[in-house]
Amino acid sequence: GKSGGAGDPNVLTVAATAVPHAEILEFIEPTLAKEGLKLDLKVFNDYVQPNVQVSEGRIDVNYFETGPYLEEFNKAKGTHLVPLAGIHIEPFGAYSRKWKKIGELPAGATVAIPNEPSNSGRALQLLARSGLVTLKDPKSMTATPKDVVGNPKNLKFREIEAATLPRVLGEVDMAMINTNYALDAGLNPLRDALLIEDKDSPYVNFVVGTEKARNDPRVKKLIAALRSPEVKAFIARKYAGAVVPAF
Amino acid sequence: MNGFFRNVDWSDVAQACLDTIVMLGGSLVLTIALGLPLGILLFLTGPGQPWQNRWGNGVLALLVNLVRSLPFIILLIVMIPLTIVLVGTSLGVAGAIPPLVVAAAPFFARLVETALREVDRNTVEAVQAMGATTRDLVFRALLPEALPGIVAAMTVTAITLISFTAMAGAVGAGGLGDLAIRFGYQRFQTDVMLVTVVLLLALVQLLQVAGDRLVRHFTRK
Amino acid sequence: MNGFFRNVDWSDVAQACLDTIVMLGGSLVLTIALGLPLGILLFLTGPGQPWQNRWGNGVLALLVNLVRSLPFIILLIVMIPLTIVLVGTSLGVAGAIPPLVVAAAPFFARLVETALREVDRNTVEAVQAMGATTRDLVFRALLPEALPGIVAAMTVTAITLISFTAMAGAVGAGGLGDLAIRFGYQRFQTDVMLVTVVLLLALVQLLQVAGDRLVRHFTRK
Amino acid sequence: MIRLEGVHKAFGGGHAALAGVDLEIGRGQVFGIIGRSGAGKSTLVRLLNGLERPTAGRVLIDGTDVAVLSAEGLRGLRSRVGMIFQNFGLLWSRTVFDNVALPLRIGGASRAQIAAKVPALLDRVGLSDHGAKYPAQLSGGQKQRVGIARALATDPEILLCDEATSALDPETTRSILDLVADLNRELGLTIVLITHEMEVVRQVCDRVVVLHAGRVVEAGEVAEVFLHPRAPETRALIDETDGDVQPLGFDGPVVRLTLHGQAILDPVLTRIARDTGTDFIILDGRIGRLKNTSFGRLSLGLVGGDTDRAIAALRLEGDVE
Amino acid sequence: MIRLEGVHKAFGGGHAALAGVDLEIGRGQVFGIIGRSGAGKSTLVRLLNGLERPTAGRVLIDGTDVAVLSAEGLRGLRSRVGMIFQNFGLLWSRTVFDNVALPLRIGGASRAQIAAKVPALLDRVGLSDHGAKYPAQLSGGQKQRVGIARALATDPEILLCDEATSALDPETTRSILDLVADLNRELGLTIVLITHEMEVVRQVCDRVVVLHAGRVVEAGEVAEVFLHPRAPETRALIDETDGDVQPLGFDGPVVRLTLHGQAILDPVLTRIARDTGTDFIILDGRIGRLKNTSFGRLSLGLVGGDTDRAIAALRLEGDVE
Ligand SMILES: Nc1ncnc2c1ncn2[C@@H]1O[C@H](COP(=O)(O)OP(=O)(O)OP(=O)(O)O)[C@@H](O)[C@H]1O
Ligand SMILES: Nc1ncnc2c1ncn2[C@@H]1O[C@H](COP(=O)(O)OP(=O)(O)OP(=O)(O)O)[C@@H](O)[C@H]1O
Ligand code: MET
Ligand SMILES: [Mg+2]
Ligand SMILES: [Mg+2]
Repeated sequence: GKSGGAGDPNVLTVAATAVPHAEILEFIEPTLAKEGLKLDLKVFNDYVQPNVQVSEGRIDVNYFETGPYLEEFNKAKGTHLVPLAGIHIEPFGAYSRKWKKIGELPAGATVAIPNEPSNSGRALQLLARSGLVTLKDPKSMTATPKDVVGNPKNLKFREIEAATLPRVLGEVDMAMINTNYALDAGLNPLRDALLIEDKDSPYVNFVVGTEKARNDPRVKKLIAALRSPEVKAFIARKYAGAVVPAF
Repeated sequence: MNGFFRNVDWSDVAQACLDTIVMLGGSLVLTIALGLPLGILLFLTGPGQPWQNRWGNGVLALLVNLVRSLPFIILLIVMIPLTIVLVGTSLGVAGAIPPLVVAAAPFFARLVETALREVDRNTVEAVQAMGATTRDLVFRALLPEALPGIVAAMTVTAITLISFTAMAGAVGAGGLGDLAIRFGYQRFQTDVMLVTVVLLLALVQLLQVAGDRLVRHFTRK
Repeated sequence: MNGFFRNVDWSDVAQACLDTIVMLGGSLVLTIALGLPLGILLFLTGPGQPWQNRWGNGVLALLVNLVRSLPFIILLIVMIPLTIVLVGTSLGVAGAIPPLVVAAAPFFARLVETALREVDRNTVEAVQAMGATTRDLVFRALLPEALPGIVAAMTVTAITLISFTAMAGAVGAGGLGDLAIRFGYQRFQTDVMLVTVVLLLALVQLLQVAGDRLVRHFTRK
Repeated sequence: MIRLEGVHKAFGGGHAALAGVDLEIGRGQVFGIIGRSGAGKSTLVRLLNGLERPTAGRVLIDGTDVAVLSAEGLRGLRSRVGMIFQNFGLLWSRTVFDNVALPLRIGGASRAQIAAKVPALLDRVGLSDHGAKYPAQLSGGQKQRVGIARALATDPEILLCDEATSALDPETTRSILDLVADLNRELGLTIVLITHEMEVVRQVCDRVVVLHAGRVVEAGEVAEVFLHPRAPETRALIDETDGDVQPLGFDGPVVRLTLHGQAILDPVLTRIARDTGTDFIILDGRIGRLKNTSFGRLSLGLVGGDTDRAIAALRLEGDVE
Repeated sequence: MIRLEGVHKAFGGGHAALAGVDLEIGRGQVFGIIGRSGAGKSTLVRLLNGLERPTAGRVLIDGTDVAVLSAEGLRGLRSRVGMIFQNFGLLWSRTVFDNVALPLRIGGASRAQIAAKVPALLDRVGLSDHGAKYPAQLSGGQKQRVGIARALATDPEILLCDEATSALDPETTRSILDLVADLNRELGLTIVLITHEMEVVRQVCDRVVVLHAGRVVEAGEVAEVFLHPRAPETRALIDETDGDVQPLGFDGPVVRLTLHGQAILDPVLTRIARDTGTDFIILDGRIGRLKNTSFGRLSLGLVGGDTDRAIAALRLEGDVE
């Protein structure tokens, strides 16, 4: 479809990032088709556009972002997007080639963290929770190394693009890596991670839309399909721990 | 889907090829349509040229430089409202074309300006001495004489556009470069990366060979 | 830190400026050092030229096209091992320079080739008739004669490099473009975006004006 | 028709290429400009169609100062002035045919007019076989002839020729000059002609001006200037001999005799020889035409007889030095 | 020294620029090449230093085929051959000084050698004041003189001149020819010279070849070719008259007389006039020098007396037509 917009009762436009969102959506596509709903999937490799498009009504809903990120976005852009349903968590971990345990990390070690706001905040949160640093605002989801107020080990931060992190792992003492990238790069989160988010992580990925979408029957169908046991099984099978269902 | 190319979804690759070609084709045509007049104007308003005009030239140059100084991703965003007005969407292949054109046209314009500056001054003078209007001068002398240089500039621009299309994935435009980034880079699927890179190389190679051949064909000197 | 520029951390901006300038300076010098010989070689091995060689030229062209067909981010990744060998790290400003050079050099080489093709055939012939070696021909005739075109090519390349540096943020190289993307774009801090874009524009404008002036200075025709 | 008043032209920095030139060229004249290399000839001619602007003084065409013309006015003037360039100034990207057609196209001629006119012009300059070639495929003289055909294409009122025949062989030169002379006669074309070939000036020019270091050192009717050159620069230019006054192997008295007009039809030498008993040896010289009069300039060696009377008799017929 | 054997040269597609040329040029000769525009003169000369390769036949310099030379060998040959180009071929980006210094630098001359040699060369071609200018700031003739100075810079053994003086005034031409003739005499420089100025051929050439449509139609000693041209193409080229055999206002019998060598020092006309009672009117013609002999070519009008006896007497002195 061209601009997809809300209108056709039998088509739902959904913006998503490729992994795992688009893959999960593709998995449920045949199910929805049987119910008479056609998914028009728009794959993005960027975290801003999907929200802009949804808030401007050119796309019905998106499925790519975490709650904290959405909040930050709404605040900054003055949009009123709402989380409609939490689907999964992509736990975030700390990896190293040089050190076996977090305790071995020496003073002055270099820690690579992602360079986009959502993930850099998330990386610092994980470090804070394990006591390595303290943050100016312990609740901030978008902290940057500038917000680190306590740093007993005098860690040095390098901000690197998330997908590059596994590739430069050998050059730093520790890298904070999204699980999907870790898995794709051949790291095993369960075995290799020095730190990893637990099930209480606030970083659940939501289906997001405008207030109007809340009662849209098409969206309801989508959410129902996403929160099905089939999807749960699919996630477990396909992502082997890198993605954890949140329903 | 086993063996070495197990990650490669060939229908995705085919779609990406198509997307790249559509984006390249669409944006190249428009880049030329926009950049050529802009380059001519930059040249004509420059010092010692028929429409010499410090202010006009300065403003044009500033605009061109402004666009060229914006990182492509920022240009993409800044342009969204304009893109929607122009093509009805800021998404997908259609939505990628306006920012691609805006990014590439000033670049092409600079190359055109350089090519026009190389035209033999004696030739230009002789045509002016015929009582040519600036329009005649441009269309009957400058452009034909600079044609090999302009074709070379088109080749460089086309190939640069291909590398821009890789970034157009940000608005969901797809294409080979985006496939390479999403699977090859973000998903560590070396096979997909290899396939896309080979296809991109083939496309670049094709453009370059065709461009070189045209340059040679138009070189009469 | 109040008022309109409340998000702007000026020391970050200063650092980003410095990073951009260091990346640009370092990579431009190396791009020229690498691209100029490559461009000359592309020209010399071309049809009808002194070192005419279908195979050699074909292989060079393929290499150049290969590098040009890789999306920059992929080049950045693919080059990591080489970058580490060359500069000891693939991170930060130092780690960004090798991929920047590898991305820009083939591009510059193509522009150099185009500029060399514009050199007056009569002049080249006259120098050959003096018994010039190809070395003499290149250094005493082709390069001086093509200098205005080559300087124009340097200007275009420098500005293109600036837009590449924005993408070098992927390896933590920083710079103005990266600041614009991370704060202005990803964090919606319009003030940061504005400041960085103005600074980028100033840099581009400076390069363009200096380049144009040099071109005019070297144009003796 | 064309008037220069106190024209100066200096190029940035250097000393002046033209340093105060006054001259007047009448309608329908063939006006020659001669002078040493670097004298300012090309600069002067380029002022006439506004390719250069004088640093001081005025260039008037039909009473209008070229410098004050609007862009439109300048185009109007240029469309009435054809120019043949010393360096050709052809379009490398166009065929010979298209090069010649260019001024016609600029002038708005129709396809049919071009198809009728261009082949005729190419024929006149002997390039009928070369219409489809590109300038880079032509010999030097062929390029020059393309420039000539191009300059004539729009039937200009004024033709500026900057060494238009310097790359041409004598035969081709002659045919080009005939062509130009015909146009001058038939259509009243005004021609300003720079040349280094004195033969060309003799054959086609009405008036001639001698430039030296940016100044006019001599000007006048061709016959007058060539037969009685006053400025030393003129003499140096038009001198036919190799510079030796005393030629090979003769060491008697030598006189230089200049004859013109009807005088030349008198058997001057043989008559005086018979009358005075002096024999004449023609050591060097030239007898020919100056546009439409005859002239002769001879170095004569005098042998025996009453040489004083012989010289006196020669003086009655022409100029003796 | 230079030998062409059955040389053909065709440019892609068109008919041949050279269609079977054989010729030989001896060491120390001044060898003229004349012919109409497009005859193939430039092409021929460009074969001699390998700028063009023949499509058939051989070009031998000192017995070596230019076509089989290695790149190194070709450079060696070229460093011994200076060339003055019809289109100058100067470097626009270099000053006049640096243009002239270029072949010296290429030849590996030292700074001191260059500083000594270039100013002397610029002086010889009258460009001392222009050393710091760029070619675009020069007049046509000045550019040509830069090309001349450049070609002479490395003291070549062979000098190829493609219309080297066509953009020069007669005075400058003469000084350049003197320079070239001196080099030929003093250093045994072999010179191959294309020109459209027959005067130049007369003054400096030993031998001359006439090209027409890619073929040699006449070749020989200059005096021989100029005094007794056999090919109609040669006649057309060297014909001094304006083409009219019957000049203005005379309608009696006319003969053409050609004299050369010592004959010219005889007072032929006046003696025969006295003997036969016939008066001679010189209608047209030229008396002058052919390198180191004198020659004359006159159209004579015969008036009264015994014209038959007069003609018979003329026949004893020279050639009569
Ligand atoms: N590169 C080329 N391609 C095709 N034809 C050419 C080329 N160069 C020369 N010719 C043709 O070859 C013929 C001989 O050219 P050449 O330059 O040798 O003539 P020329 O005798 O030097 O004439 P001129 O006195 O006008 O300089 C001409 O008819 C010309 O058109
Ligand atoms: N663009 C320029 N910049 C500086 N000096 C120039 C320029 N053009 C011409 N000159 C100088 O002005 C003088 C006159 O040049 P011009 O071309 O009028 O000479 P010319 O009489 O046509 O000579 P030629 O017979 O050699 O063509 C020369 O000394 C020349 O060097
Ligand atoms: N898929 C991402 C994650 O869970 C979402 C980031 S929020 C834009 O890490
Ligand atoms: Mg001139
Ligand atoms: Mg020639």
